[in-house]
Amino acid sequence: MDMKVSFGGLNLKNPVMTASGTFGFGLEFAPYGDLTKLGGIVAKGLSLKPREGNPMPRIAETPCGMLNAIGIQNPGVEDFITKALPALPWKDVAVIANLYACDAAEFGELAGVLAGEEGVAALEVNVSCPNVKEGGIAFGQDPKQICKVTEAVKKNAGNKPVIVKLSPNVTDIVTCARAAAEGGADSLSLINTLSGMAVDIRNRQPRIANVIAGLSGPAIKPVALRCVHQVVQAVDIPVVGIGGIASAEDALEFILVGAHAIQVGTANFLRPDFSFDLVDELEKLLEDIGAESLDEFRGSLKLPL
Amino acid sequence: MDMKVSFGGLNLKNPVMTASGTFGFGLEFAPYGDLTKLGGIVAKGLSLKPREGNPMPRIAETPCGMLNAIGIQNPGVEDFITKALPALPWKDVAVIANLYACDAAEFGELAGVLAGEEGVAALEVNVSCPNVKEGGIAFGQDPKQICKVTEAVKKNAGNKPVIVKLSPNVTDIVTCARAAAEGGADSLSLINTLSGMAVDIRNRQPRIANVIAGLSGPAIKPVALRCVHQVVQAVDIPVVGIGGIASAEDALEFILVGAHAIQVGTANFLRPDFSFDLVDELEKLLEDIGAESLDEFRGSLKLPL
Amino acid sequence: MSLRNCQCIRILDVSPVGQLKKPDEFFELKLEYPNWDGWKPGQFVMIRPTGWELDLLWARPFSICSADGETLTLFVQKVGRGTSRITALKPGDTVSIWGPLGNSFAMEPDTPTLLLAGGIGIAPFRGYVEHHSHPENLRLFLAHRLPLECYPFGQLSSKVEGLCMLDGQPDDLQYIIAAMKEQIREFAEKDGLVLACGPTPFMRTVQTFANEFGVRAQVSLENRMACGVGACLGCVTKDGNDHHVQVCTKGPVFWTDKVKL
Amino acid sequence: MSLRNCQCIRILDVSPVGQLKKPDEFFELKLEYPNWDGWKPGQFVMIRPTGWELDLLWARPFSICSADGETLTLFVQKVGRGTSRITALKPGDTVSIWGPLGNSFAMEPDTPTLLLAGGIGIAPFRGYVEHHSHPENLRLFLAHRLPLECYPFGQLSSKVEGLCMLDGQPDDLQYIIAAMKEQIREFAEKDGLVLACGPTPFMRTVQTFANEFGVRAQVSLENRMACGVGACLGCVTKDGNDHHVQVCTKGPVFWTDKVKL
Ligand SMILES: Cc1cc2nc3c(=O)[nH]c(=O)nc-3n(C[C@H](O)[C@H](O)[C@H](O)COP(=O)(O)OP(=O)(O)OC[C@H]3O[C@@H](n4cnc5c(N)ncnc54)[C@H](O)[C@@H]3O)c2cc1C
Ligand SMILES: Cc1cc2nc3c(=O)[nH]c(=O)nc-3n(C[C@H](O)[C@H](O)[C@H](O)COP(=O)(O)OP(=O)(O)OC[C@H]3O[C@@H](n4cnc5c(N)ncnc54)[C@H](O)[C@@H]3O)c2cc1C
Ligand SMILES: Cc1cc2nc3c(=O)[nH]c(=O)nc-3n(C[C@H](O)[C@H](O)[C@H](O)COP(=O)(O)O)c2cc1C
Ligand SMILES: Cc1cc2nc3c(=O)[nH]c(=O)nc-3n(C[C@H](O)[C@H](O)[C@H](O)COP(=O)(O)O)c2cc1C
Ligand code: FES
Ligand code: FES
Repeated sequence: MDMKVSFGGLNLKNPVMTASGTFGFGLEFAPYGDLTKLGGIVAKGLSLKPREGNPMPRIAETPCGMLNAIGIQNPGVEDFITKALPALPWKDVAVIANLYACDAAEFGELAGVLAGEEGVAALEVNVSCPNVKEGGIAFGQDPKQICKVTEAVKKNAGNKPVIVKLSPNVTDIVTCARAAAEGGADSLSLINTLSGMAVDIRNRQPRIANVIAGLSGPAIKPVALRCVHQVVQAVDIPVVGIGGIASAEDALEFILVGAHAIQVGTANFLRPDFSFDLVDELEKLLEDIGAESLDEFRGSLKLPL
Repeated sequence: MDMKVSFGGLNLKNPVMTASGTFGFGLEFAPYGDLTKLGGIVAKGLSLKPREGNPMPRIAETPCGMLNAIGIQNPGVEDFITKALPALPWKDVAVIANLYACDAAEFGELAGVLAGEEGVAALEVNVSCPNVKEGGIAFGQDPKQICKVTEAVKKNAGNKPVIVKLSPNVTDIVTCARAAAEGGADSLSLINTLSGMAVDIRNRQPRIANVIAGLSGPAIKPVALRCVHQVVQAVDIPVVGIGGIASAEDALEFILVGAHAIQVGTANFLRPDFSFDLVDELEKLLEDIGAESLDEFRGSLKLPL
Repeated sequence: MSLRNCQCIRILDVSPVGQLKKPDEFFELKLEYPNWDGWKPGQFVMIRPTGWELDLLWARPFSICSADGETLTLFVQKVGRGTSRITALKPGDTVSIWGPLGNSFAMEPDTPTLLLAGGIGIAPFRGYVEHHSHPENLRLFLAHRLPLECYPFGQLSSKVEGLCMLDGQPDDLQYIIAAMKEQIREFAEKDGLVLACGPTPFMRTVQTFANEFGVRAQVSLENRMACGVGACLGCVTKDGNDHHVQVCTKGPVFWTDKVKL
Repeated sequence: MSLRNCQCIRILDVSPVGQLKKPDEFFELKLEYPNWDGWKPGQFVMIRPTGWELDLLWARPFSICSADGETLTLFVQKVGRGTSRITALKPGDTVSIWGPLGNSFAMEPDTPTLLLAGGIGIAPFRGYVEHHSHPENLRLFLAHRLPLECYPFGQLSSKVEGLCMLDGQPDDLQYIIAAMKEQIREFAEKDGLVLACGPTPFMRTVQTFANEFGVRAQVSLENRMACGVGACLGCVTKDGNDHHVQVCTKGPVFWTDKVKL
């Protein structure tokens, strides 16, 4: 079956992408599979300046999920451009940069730095980071800010497609999606992590130094599917589905509600070859359930009248 | 250890309550344990008039959780008062009515009907029901409405304590909690279910006829803990913790962040005697971890400076 | 009323049935007999293996197939994650079990009674036949997709008149329906009783013919269940007055004129 | 560089160690040897049993204890949910395994080398001793909480000079620390090498004394890990310049002057 997919200025050889922060810069997974087999690689979050991230502990396991508060530890965008990017097989797999900043101007500047990089297929804008204390939450949860940031990125992105990544920690995800569309986003990706917490009753401390952290993994899949469904129904630009995908069936669920592509996050920790295998499994399952084509299947959910 | 707890006008013999909609009217569980062993029983949601609820299918299993869209099927408040309530051992266990309505006036009326019932220990106000299409979502997610509803219930509740039950499907749960406090709530209970969805890739249909449903169970525990933590830190009235409790350790986590009591929901489906056993296990675990008393342990979470 | 407390009991044996053709779809589960003071054919149990971690939350409902004072026998078809794990249990493993739950099939020893089973729907009829004082008044009709040896049909057809039809080819279904219609008509004429258990479409067909011929008939429903005790309202069906009623407590057996399918 | 692909391999044997006193805390796991072209003592593997459902998402890291071309041996202490399930595996069960991961302990055959193990921290030293060409230059010091027979101490002390101290009573710890200090001082004086593996407080103590006596020393860290490949940044520690570095790829072994604990 033809698994190619084109949307929002991206042409992918299949709908399987890896989610930011869960696949490093991609190179970490090269010993476990052929990176060029993937539809796309979203690199870990990048900021203008290097960031040390949050104090430890940063991760905790939860029922069918995990919490993380990494705090966008990264070597800065320049380091990415000079070191990781040249080492990646970007001619044969879409490499997408994930942008993190704390105001619109900084986002614009980041986009400007990446706009000229041939190896970067698109920019994904993380307006949601729920991990970082310094204003992260409020700003990704405010439609006006989302629109402003999207505009700022779009203005400096040159011809790079812009994907805006939405947070589920909002009363109304559709309003946020509309705000990104209004700001000129070429596509949307959702969801980022849910805001959560874990504590240890024995030492009476939070299990994560940052106290509040981001919940990901299969536990959040129903929330993610609902968000994607609501946004697809309401907004015209294409959507990339993220959240708890841990099997080919999960991936197809997102495509069924209308996602053009999907991103695998936490499941990369189940096995480092998970995403590579998923590419094959997805095609096989589509055939098994009798779908005519990816296009025919996408968004074919039958809703009650 | 003394497990008694008093808060917001309620005196419970222990902090273990059962959550609305997961324990029927209580009587369904009488063959599996001594109802008077529990700290409290929150009866299934009641409306003024009988309701047939949503079409089938109404429930689906998800990773470490479940979705439900029952739609507050119930025989109406009068039927509860004449049939279930007299059959319950309300002299020996706090029976709490859970109120469902779609506007403030109707909530007030419901409260008025129950205010005179000796067997009712308190009223819990479900301002959040994310299952029901008819305006349910918007209204529980709007702090102004929450305040208005709380006032309306409080006005008619006589001397019955009023617990307002909050939805996690909001950008800022603290604002909602403040609104309820402002409206006169004696305590808060949280969380209700997360808004979620599931689909079947084979028949291409939603797994729940209502399409969007409420996610509950262990999967949501990190979100619930975070919400309780945020509300306890910001609001002065007592809080009842709900969400994914499936062990004594889970229950103590909520108490550690500051909850006065907890409610068991989905875990009642693990085994019908779950909540009864939890009462004993809770006391034992508190002793095992060296807590001096329930009061000493409650809210003793050590936060980083 | 029988005790319905929740117990933790041990698995005695899990063995595949009808190995030859399809080795791992049907299983007979033998468990320690829970401390019950009785049960009736048509009733069911909820089972959740101890040590299931939390990613399958719910117990699963199964008809009581047969039981003596020592052993409880269930008949389980592997269809998904839950039944896969249940049929992989080993002797000595334990399960939480609550039951017997629900109502039971009408039992009128002197009335000619037709038992209609669709596949795994045969499970409760094993107990029914064993409990019946006049098995000569019973006729069992089984529509089966897999080879007959996969079902406990032999055990029953030695005691009662047994008919079976294979639902193997696409065309088979229409013949099965026609034969079922004939059977139902026959029992209507002798003022008999019709009892049916199987997938919902099968139950609908039974209902249609029962109405057509005016025979007293009961169907057992297999709705998905979370609690099994009437509390969650996840398993409801519509009764004759279009009211939602719990299949787990008002059923699983319903008179065909008192249920909308 | 050795192959680090992810494989699905079979468990050969799981057996409790030191049954007598505490029958089920320490286990020796034997697995099929994965298709590796080599490994070094101090490296580790990530293991996730196939068929773990999703309620334990992460694999678990374990030091490579020993391996020949046929068998990989791990030494596992049961401390929580993951290790409970791993130690309950049966021969024939399969696990996903990726490795060998991380760096390894310095190996200087002619340098007097002190191996400091805190409890389960003895695991990597079994491979270290087996790989060492001059075991007469090695001394192993084990601080143990359980009876000695629970640890693979006997296997090692037959090859190298072995010391051990029981950490059983509240007072014991101060004597252990004093003895450790003495040992580290001795190896500092002969310009030796100190290698340590154990709980973080133990590593901190080693670091303090190594600094005090100016001896070259390495510690192996046991931070919680999700990916094991350097991607998630969940396992970081601070290096000498206060930068966060991944324990799984920059470690697990660190020179004591290049890490903040
Ligand atoms: C009162 C009652 C008695 C039953 N008696 C028996 C019995 O004796 N033997 C037996 O093998 N089974 C019996 N069942 C059905 C059995 O409970 C289901 O097959 C089982 O719950 C499936 O669980 P699973 O996790 O394997 O399947 P899932 O993974 O949950 O589902 C697999 C597939 O089966 C369908 N399915 C799952 N559960 C049900 C259900 N309850 N009803 C209809 N379709 C379902 C799903 O839609 C899906 O297509 C009975 C059900 C009820 C309500
Ligand atoms: C490089 C490396 C090598 C290791 N080698 C071995 C080995 O050879 N043998 C062995 O038995 N163990 C080893 N460990 C530790 C082992 O990975 C943990 O004990 C295991 O992951 C615990 O999992 P659990 O689910 O049983 O415990 P959990 O339920 O996750 O936790 C139980 C308790 O143990 C603590 N804990 C859990 N994981 C860790 C961890 N990674 N570090 C410190 N504390 C933890 C928790 O805080 C909790 O108190 C190693 C760890 C690392 C990082
Ligand atoms: C350890 C970790 C780090 C993450 N870092 C980032 C990040 O830097 N930028 C970002 O946009 N999302 C980040 N995320 C969110 C994921 O990209 C993804 O949106 C989320 O985990 C939900 O998908 P999942 O359930 O498949 O993991 C991170 C997630 C995890 C688990
Ligand atoms: C089947 C079901 C029905 C519910 N019905 C109600 C209800 O009528 N009123 C209400 O306030 N909450 C209702 N809830 C929400 C629960 O009371 C509880 O807030 C939620 O399930 C989270 O807790 P848990 O994770 O322990 O289940 C229902 C939940 C379930 C699973
Ligand atoms: S299964 Fe819960 S009401 Fe029937
Ligand atoms: S465990 Fe993921 S970076 Fe080390």
